[in-house]
Amino acid sequence: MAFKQILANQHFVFEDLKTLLAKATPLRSGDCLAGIAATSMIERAAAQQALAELPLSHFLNELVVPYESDEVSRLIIDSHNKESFTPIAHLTVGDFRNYLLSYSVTNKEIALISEGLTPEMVSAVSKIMRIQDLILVANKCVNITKFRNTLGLPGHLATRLQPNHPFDDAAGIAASILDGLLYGSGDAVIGINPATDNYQSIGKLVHMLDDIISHYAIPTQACVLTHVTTQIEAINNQLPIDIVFQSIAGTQKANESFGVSLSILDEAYSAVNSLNRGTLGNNNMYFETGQGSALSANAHHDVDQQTCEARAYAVARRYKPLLVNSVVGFIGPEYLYDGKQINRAGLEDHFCGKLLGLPMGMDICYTNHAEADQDDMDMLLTQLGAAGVNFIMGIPGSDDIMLNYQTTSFHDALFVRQVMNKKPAPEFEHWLIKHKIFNSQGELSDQSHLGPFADISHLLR
Amino acid sequence: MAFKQILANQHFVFEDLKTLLAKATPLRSGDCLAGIAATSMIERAAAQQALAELPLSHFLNELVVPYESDEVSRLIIDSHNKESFTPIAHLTVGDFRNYLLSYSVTNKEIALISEGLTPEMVSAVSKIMRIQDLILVANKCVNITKFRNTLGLPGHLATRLQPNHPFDDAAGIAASILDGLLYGSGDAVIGINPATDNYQSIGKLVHMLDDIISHYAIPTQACVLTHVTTQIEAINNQLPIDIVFQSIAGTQKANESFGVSLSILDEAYSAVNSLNRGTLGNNNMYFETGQGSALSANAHHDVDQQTCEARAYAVARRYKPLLVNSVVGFIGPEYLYDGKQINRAGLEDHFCGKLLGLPMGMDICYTNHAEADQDDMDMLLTQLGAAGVNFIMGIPGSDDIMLNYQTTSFHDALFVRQVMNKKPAPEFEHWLIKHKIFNSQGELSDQSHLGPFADISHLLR
Amino acid sequence: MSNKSIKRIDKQAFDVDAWHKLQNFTQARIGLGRAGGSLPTNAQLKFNQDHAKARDAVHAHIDFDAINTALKQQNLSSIHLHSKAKDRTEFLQRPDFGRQLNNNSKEALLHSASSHKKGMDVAIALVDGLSSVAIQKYGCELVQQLIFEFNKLAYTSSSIMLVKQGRVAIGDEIGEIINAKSMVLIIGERPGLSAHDSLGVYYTYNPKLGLNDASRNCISNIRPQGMSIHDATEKIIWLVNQSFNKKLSGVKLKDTTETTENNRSQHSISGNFLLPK
Amino acid sequence: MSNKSIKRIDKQAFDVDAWHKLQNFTQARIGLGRAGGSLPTNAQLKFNQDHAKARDAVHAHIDFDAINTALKQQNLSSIHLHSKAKDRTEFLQRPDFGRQLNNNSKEALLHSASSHKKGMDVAIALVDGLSSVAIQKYGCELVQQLIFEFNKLAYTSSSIMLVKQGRVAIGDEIGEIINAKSMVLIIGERPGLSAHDSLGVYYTYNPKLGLNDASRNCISNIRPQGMSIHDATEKIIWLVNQSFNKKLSGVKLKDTTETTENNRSQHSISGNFLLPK
Ligand code: B12
Ligand code: B12
Repeated sequence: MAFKQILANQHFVFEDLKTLLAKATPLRSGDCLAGIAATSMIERAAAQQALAELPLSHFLNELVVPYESDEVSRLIIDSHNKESFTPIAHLTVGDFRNYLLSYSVTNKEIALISEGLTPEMVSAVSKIMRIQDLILVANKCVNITKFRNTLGLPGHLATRLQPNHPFDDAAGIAASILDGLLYGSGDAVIGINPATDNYQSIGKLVHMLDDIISHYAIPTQACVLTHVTTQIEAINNQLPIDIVFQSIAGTQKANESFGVSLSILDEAYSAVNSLNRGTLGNNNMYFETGQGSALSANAHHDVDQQTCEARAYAVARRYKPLLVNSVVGFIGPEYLYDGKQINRAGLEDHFCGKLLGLPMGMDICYTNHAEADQDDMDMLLTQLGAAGVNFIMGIPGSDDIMLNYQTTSFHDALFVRQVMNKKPAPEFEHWLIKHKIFNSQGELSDQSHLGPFADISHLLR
Repeated sequence: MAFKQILANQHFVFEDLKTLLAKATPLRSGDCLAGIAATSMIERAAAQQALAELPLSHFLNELVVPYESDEVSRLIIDSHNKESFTPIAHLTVGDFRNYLLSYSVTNKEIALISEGLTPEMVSAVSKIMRIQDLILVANKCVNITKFRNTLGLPGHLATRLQPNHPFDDAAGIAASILDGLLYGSGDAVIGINPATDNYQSIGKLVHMLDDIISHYAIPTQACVLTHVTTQIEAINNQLPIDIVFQSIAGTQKANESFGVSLSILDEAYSAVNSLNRGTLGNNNMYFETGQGSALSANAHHDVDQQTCEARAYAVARRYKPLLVNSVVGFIGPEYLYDGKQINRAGLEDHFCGKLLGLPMGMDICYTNHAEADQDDMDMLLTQLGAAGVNFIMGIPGSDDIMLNYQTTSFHDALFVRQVMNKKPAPEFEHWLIKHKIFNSQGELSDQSHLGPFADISHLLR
Repeated sequence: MSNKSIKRIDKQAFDVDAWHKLQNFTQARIGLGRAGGSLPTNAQLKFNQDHAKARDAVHAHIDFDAINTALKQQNLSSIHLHSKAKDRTEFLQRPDFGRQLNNNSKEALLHSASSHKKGMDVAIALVDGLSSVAIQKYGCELVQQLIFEFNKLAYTSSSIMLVKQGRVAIGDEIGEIINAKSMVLIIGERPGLSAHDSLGVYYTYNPKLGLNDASRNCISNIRPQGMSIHDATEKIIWLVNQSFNKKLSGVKLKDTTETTENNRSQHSISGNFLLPK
Repeated sequence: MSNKSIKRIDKQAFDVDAWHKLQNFTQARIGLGRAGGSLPTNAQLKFNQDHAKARDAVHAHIDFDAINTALKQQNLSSIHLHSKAKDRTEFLQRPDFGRQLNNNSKEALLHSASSHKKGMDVAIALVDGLSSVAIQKYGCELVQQLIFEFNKLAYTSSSIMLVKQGRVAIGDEIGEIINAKSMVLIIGERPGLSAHDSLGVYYTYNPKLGLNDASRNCISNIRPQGMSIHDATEKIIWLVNQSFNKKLSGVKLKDTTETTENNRSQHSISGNFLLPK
């Protein structure tokens, strides 16, 4: 369907829904690269107006990627909950924004409609929202998940401890884990990106994390972020895998370029469910996403990168994951040019994921080829803190020496916790306080900080 | 004195303190325009290293603008409190940053050293701070002031209601005031920028504000932001002036281009003190500042614009003002090019002012010739909320139809209050609740919102 | 999960302000309503649209030839001048260039000045500044009314200086070169979200290089929804008269004229309606 | 106010971590200490300096002539190729251009291919990617070791393709044109804050236009502080052998080789020292 809009004496025609969505998107390099972005501010404003006037029900009739040729589209339509949609079926995108902002709409109301929302609806409404709206509404959403601890409670902020090492050296990884734990990091997960995909060395890492968590009785979970098929194999071989990770994208073709499909993910899900290693709950999948991956694989079908991203969340929610995060500035400037675009994208991703019911965290990050720096990260960090993000990354000194990018450090997490009065996951916080890593105010203790590692203190001199 | 630094096999020499400060400043267009900015990231990093190693005491020996030729320099040196400085006299700029960030340093410790700090020291330490540091430390500072209400209490956020009109039409101004009050705005001050400097019409505005505040018994104060000499004249003619306003800058020459000097400000201060119209306290001056004004008047003496700005705060603190704010993005892109530069500058200004003991607010704003938009303002707003800013502006729909720029709206203030749980000045909040404008949760009431204006409701149909 | 309990949501979930009719009394964005405490969608979209337009206005080009022609029809001569800023991008980044004439313009002006050595009482300049639109729309009319009054009062005046990519302080250089006793510089104010066609007038007695803003007076917001051209003309004439008397302009020259009630509304409400009459 | 009560502040107001010696076991920025909960000044400044350097590394230019000369000394021929991205700026903004040969290169390659119609077992490419420095430093050595092994195993190999402004997928086009059975593409990984000289190898069996990353294998972090060139060579050879057996590469080809304890530390601590042995 074509959409028409007149603005500032100019006539605009947007030939179909995906064009309208793309033109309504705030400026970003990836959509320019794809040749689908608005070419002037006026055109963008016209598209936003037309989008705001579109009824939400339209999104059920016009798909951005055909049902026939894309399993993600099929998933979106087939899993759409009509009953949840009913209360908002008559609203336009613009009305929906007003609705979400209303005082009377709280987490309860949002949870009731969440399954009635498609990724495209959520993406659409985010495009007519300012950053403050993205913060305010996301902050209403409370999406709690559990494995060995409780994540996503209001007033809490968790971190993924990411102790990567360029050749997966056990001592090097152990050193980073110790550093992280002593800085109060690791409640979301201790998650290693292995440098190699060698099955043996993956297995060693799986065991190593399991040993550490059990030995120190840390109320958290482990993950080794190799390809999902390798993790399936590991589970089949009885390796102690807590949660299964995979990078996912918003179109079938993009997922294929990652070597995955819904059936592979289904297989992984049932494999990990069979292990049943969670003590408090059984959310046991972990997904990473990020704007640009579909376009990068030439698998975007002329859909804007943010809508592709929201579609990835439809994939994620099928598996009731423990953790989902966008790795927002990870790929590079060709998709998100600078700090401003990274900031906006990060808040959009967080908002869309939360609205779709996901336990959203964020990898607040940038690469050295992007126009961004630590100040940009501090901005996004502060805003996501205000928006109630479930978890962020924790890396020694912000520097991932294997993936070659900068994300949030252990210190960064302490900053948000201090300024915004946020606590770690309660079970983990209890562990930190018990081991005198944190004092009761959530500050690092003054004393020698060796906490549970006092036994090995002779090694550290 | 010249400063040397080696970095990445390059030798850098910074010929004097003002050069070192300029080169250490995060990138901004104004310093590039002045030809004093670092020309590479490496040079900037080298300057920051050298600056961090500089003892604070050096700043008392080398001035950026000569004592002999500049009354602001004289003010800085002559009012320096040696006793307050003693405890930190042996620290370098880098140590000082660590000190400020320490858990043990709270508002109490900062207040004790504040008078020992010069603007240049404060500017220097801000240059080696990330945004999160600027937020964290500013948030420690509590600078409370009083006139008819209490401003700057932790957990509170006030607004200046700014009902400007392009020809100072009383009905137009009244309409904006009504709108603002019914949105809970106006506790910092109801402050009009008059379109004209005609003495008669200034007088009318002064009376109009006084009448409204008395008639509705609003616990707030009024200000008409004409030139200070006009306000002195008005006070001499017994006009009911609450607080006196003036734009100020950081060098004598820049202030001269504004038609002011310390002696004129002294005169204004003693004039307004004589009126003694405050009920809770007697802070009765209001200053606005902003990076770039000295350079714009070619009065910057090759000092970077942020250091010039901090020097303006030395002028301000002489008068124990009720309100001080930088109008951060007001002048244009030649001084702060885009949202990123505006964000950083806003947080620097707020930090420097707070550290120097001032009741800092912020005019979070941009012009239409700058590369910025509402998203940038939302970012700064959220960060300043986290940093504990004393007050922000409140304007109908963010659009100042007389000054031609965009600042925060009444709605924006409600956003921060809602998401960060901030309250208006207590006396004003009490008034809002009494008139059922706010309910007890600080939300706007559901009913018809005419509150105290019910009497004139027939006019509004 | 059963959603039986969920009701259809009221489309007007957001509140309209009871006083939105007051919008008639000001261009300010009052009575916008709210969704929770936030701006409702309509107002937000309108804002974005106006921002897009205002951004365009900054970059609009001025057609000084058309102005020249219009002035000629009133027997007014004009001189085309250009600042050192070569285009809009440079103008925005280099205000210092906008304050100086480029070499060609300077020479042309020196040349023309040497033929009128005595100078004149008032120089008049139309400068694009940040809003070409404002100068294009109202520049000629203001000049015309001014010249009419100057003639009545027997002030001699200059050719109209048409300055491209100029800032306020460029009037100092121009005034000094042509030996003007005073300078009435009419400039496009920066475009606002609602008003992108506003004129400002900066008046300087005895203009010369090196002055600062403390020695000027300003009349601003000249446009249909702000100060009328008629009122602006009156104020300028007052300034010229006063400054010639006191031999100065700027902070020390205060506008103390009586104001008439500036009531333009055709509505029942006027003045400070918040108080009982 | 009397400040008598204020004591001089301890210069070491910030804490040093008791475990900072563990820095010997990883390049990761551990044991940085803290001021309150924040990064101490030294660590922060160091970070800024490293960021400045990493930004420079992205823009460093590659000297393929030097590489060419070095290869010649080992009797290895090479071909200079260039992607469609004309310079660094375009390379960064247009990854699609980085994935395609420009017309000249394509023609040159077609020409050279037509003279070796049979193709070869393995094509080898050195591609600047995001780190010229990495290719410049270690590219030749890796190629040399590979060729040595290929010769031993009697795999035929191509001239070395030296590709400027290239991305991983450009190997598909090259491989298809020269009719290679497999492609070993050695590329500069994006520069990190600590490691700006890291090589990645992307291996594709039966390279041809239109493949995606699921059909490649990757070996990454090849640099002195990461995987050694020796280990990388072994892995590549394993991949080539396996892929020629299974007639595929990518997700379905899993590296199942036994690993030897990769212990390089000369220190008392090794392995997972957090647990009792
Ligand atoms: C950027 C990146 C990505 C991006 C790629 C998108 C893009 N446009 O750049 C995204 C986020 C999509 C990604 C995804 C994955 N990646 Co990756 N990625 C990287 C990273 C950080 C940088 C690569 C680089 O600099 N390339 C050089 C530039 C110049 O080339 P380019 O043409 O611009 O980039 C291409 C390649 O990077 C390729 N690519 C990226 N990752 C992978 C992984 C594999 C197995 C393959 C074959 C190709 C590939 O995709 C890009 C577009 O074609 C490296 C780490 C490192 N230090 O190098 C890891 C790395 C290569 N990725 C890795 C992995 C495991 C994955 C995933 C399989 C994770 C998962 N479980 O899903 C997925 C899926 C990969 C796939 N088959 O497509 C591993 C590979 C380990 C190994 N030895 O096999 C690495 C080494 C990181 C790690 N140790 O975890 N990745
Ligand atoms: C930008 C601005 C400023 C900036 C100027 C710096 C800069 N580089 O631009 C700053 C913040 C420093 C400023 C300060 C003040 N300003 Co002012 N400013 C403006 C504004 C918003 C836009 C001007 C514009 O578009 N100029 C056009 C561009 C193209 O010219 P420009 O060469 O780039 O800019 C020059 C002029 O704007 C000039 N200027 C700016 N303000 C003033 C005020 C006076 C009285 C004079 C003579 C000159 C002047 O300074 C600039 C550099 O030379 C106008 C409002 C409007 N709608 O126009 C108010 C306005 C002109 N300012 C006003 C006032 C009152 C002041 C102050 C006196 C406030 C105070 N109490 O201290 C001070 C000091 C002015 C002085 N003598 O220097 C009034 C003037 C009222 C009147 N009729 O006299 C206006 C109309 C706003 C208002 N109603 O409050 N201002």
